[in-house]
Amino acid sequence: MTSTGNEKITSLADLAGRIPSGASVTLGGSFLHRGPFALVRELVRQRRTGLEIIKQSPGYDIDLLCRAGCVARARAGIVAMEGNFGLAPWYRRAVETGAIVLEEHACASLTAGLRAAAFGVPFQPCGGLHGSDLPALNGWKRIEDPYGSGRSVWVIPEIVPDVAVVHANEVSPQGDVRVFGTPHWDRIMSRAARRVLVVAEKVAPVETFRARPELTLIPHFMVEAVAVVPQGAWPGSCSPYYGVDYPAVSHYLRDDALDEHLAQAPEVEPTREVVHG
Amino acid sequence: MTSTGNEKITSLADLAGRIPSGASVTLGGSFLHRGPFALVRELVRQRRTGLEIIKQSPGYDIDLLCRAGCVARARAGIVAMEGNFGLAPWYRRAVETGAIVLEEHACASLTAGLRAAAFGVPFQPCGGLHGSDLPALNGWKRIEDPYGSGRSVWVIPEIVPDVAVVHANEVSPQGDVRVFGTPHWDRIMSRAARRVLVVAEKVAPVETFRARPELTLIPHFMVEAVAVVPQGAWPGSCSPYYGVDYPAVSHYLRDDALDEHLAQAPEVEPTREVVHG
Amino acid sequence: MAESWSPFSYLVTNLARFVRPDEVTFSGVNSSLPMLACLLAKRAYDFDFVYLNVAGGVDPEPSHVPLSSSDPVLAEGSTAVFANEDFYDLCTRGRMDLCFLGAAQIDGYGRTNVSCIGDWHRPKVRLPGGGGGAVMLPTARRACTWRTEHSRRTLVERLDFVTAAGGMYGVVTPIAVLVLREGRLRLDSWHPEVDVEEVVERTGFDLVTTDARPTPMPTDRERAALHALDPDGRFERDAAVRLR
Amino acid sequence: MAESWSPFSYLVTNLARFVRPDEVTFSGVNSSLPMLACLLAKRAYDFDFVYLNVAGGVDPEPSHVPLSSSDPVLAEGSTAVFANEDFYDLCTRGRMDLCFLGAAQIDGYGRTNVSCIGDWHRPKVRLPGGGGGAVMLPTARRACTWRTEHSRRTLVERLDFVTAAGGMYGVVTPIAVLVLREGRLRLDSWHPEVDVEEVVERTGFDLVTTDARPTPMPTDRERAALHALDPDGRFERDAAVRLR
Repeated sequence: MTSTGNEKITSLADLAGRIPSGASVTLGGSFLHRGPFALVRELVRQRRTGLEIIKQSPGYDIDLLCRAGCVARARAGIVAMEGNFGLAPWYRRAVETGAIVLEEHACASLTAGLRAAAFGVPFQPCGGLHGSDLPALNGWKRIEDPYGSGRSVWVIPEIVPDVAVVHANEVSPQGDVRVFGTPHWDRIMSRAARRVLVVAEKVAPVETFRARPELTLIPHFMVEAVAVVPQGAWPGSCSPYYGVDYPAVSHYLRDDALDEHLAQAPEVEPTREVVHG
Repeated sequence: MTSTGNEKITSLADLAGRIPSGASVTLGGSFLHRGPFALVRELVRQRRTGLEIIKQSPGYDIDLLCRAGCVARARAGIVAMEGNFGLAPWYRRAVETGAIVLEEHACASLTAGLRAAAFGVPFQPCGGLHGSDLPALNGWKRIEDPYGSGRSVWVIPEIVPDVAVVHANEVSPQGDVRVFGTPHWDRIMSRAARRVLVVAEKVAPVETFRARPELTLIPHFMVEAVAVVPQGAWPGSCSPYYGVDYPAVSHYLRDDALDEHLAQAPEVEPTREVVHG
Repeated sequence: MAESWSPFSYLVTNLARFVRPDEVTFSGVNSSLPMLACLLAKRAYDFDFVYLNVAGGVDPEPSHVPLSSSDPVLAEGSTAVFANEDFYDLCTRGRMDLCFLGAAQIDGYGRTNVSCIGDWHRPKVRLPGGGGGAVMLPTARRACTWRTEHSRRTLVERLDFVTAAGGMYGVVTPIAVLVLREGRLRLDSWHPEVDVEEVVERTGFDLVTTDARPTPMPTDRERAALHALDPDGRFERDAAVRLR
Repeated sequence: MAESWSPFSYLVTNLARFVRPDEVTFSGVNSSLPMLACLLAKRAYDFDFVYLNVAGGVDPEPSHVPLSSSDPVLAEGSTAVFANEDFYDLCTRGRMDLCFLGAAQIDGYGRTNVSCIGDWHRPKVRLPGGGGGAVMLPTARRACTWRTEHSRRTLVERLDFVTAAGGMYGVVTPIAVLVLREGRLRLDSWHPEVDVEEVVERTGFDLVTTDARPTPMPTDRERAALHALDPDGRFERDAAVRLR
């Protein structure tokens, strides 16, 4: 797992090349915000198939991957385009037609499974879930408190993604990862997965990381490789640099727009201007 | 639990007054580093008794409290003065004479109990512990993975301290807490305890917190009260402001030094100069 | 009524009225109306409360109101980042006072379905999923939900799937406010422009209406706050809520 | 031997020799000798490895070597803070390659006692406790420990209490390096200034000595690195290690 060298920086194509068809992939961010969307588009261009997508609140990413036929299985808590766009249409169709198999979670039960993996234990107790049909649907077990409190709790089996992909605001040349604003679930994803790949807006000098190491979400030794893609979270936001590109999301949702959408992406046209939402 | 006002700042005496005899108290920091030692000394001055001390790696703090007869019970993973001082002599005597009851943990099993409390579940699986006499000593239960992996894991019952006390580098006027360098176990302690009290080196303008909210370890609404005590972690360190005052620790260890030590503390003599260790 | 009250304003205002002094209140993803309700409460009411949101905000001061209720704008001005693991844990350990959670179907017990229309395994419609619901609804001290449509399709006798159960406190629709008492949702108040019979008629489960009253009209401060939050009516148009 | 080798240098150098390229290595509290060993390995060996420590440091560049092995100085120059919860979790999920863990007594199976001398409930001596041991020893890929005294009191046939068990790889004393093979600690090499018979004689459990050899003398770079870390011999004096 470890690497201490400075040769972490690679191309987006190489980064996507490290994710084989059939891999289970947990994607950082939430809905339209700070998702590793450039990597997701590159997986589509490279025609990956049979992926398992693991994310508490996917949206554009899983919809695009379903639209391109890359997905076999999903574990998710809530799936929507969000903003004012409503449901994720191609994801919805994929589930309704049985093209993908969904394991429906509460966001926190998915987090519990990732925690089990991160903590090195086979299962993780998760609060709540009482009265929901989800535990029976997923075959989750309920365990009595062996210490006699009379309480019982649902336990979630470990979820160990093959790869976590995070979209970072900044990385050091060695691959330390900084995220500004909420980390969403990126932290626990990076601890639960076997491997960590990163898409970053930019590389910042190592001195800035040494000056404030508290801001590093993922230390370099846990990171396998980084691709630097300015505006890589497009059409979503990457605060504080840019907001959601609502016209681009609307355009993506047109039935005939997939190729054009992929061609308009910043990793293809790196000169396009920043959109502030 | 909540408070949104700006009237969080109070005196050290008032802060200690919020911890009654018999309370279970989890103390931040580790060994001689960034412990809420001014608050610990104030508990001694106020003659608190019957306290339960919960901390993975206490040292000076628990030794002083045992020396002054404030402690009835301890839950700890490793206890020593550290530095080059070896064992904590008054703590050692208190355990050997039965003056206090020790629940011996591994640091991570204590963390697991605090996690159970923070996560709102009755117990928390903890990796390792196989072959150790600690589980039998503490009556911990081992649970088979109900998902058939064949693995089994020790589970630790929830540990819910009445109060967590953390020593902060900076607080906002509203009580947001910043710590520089390692947070040790302060984060999980603050989430597990019913109430959170803070000793801070200084108050920083709220604007600095708004400029880098990622650096806030504990948000203001979780904090009940703050006492501002420059050098309050003396004779330990509070990086980057000051290091361990080794002569003061040596002096503390003299059989006749308790009163003099308490009288020399910065909360009593706030003008004493900073010691760099 | 002389004065009219748009169903959009009715929803946001009555969600805001569930907010109480000094409590910790949370709004999540896909939750534009609760987001507006929390921001309205901050402006219109004379008490303090802690507003947490899914963007990690803690009593934020957003420069503008975003279309996405999880937009980073909702963390602007925050003195801390209180992220997903933290607010879920806060809730499961019993420290979350009020959660706003979405629902597609609601039954008379205050249980919700956000998973599917039809059989889960062969759904007519695959819905977004419950997000926090299954964990937050039973563990928050109070949970409230809303529907932009009040009908027998949304307020049902029988859910197609129980996504989340337990802990429901109140429901707001374009024409009514329902509150759970003794395990059943009852009519608490109705929109002054409809009557009790219409509310009962448009509700799929048996609705006890004793002690119900017309909903008090919005105060000037409530109206002013909502106008300040949605000056050009963008949110009202997106929500497209109708009385009938 | 013409050349002498102080038992302090023997301990630090042989602990350092357990460090391997590209691995994640950890030193904890109460661990001045492993702290020095990791810093020595960084200076004396031509390979990269990740040095984590209990101060949250990730490959730190400390301005000086602190007396306390948990001193914040050990995080200076670090590009991240990898704190307690993180490094324990890293270990329990099987990603920690080498941990240095303290011990008061060690038995022939590589189990350790750091809890008490005598009965746990009525101890003659209450010891510090195991800290990470009970969790890290069985979950780290390799764990190593050390004793500044090699005697039948410290290397015992029977522990007074089993604080931690499983995962032991190597033990260094002032006179010998022991490595676990087939479930038992065996003599790997001995200090050139003693002989095998003395090591066996001073060990409380049966010690297999086949294939053992004198410990290779420190290289010039190992000597230079240790001198640079402890120029005035402060650590050597504090450790007060004697050959006999």
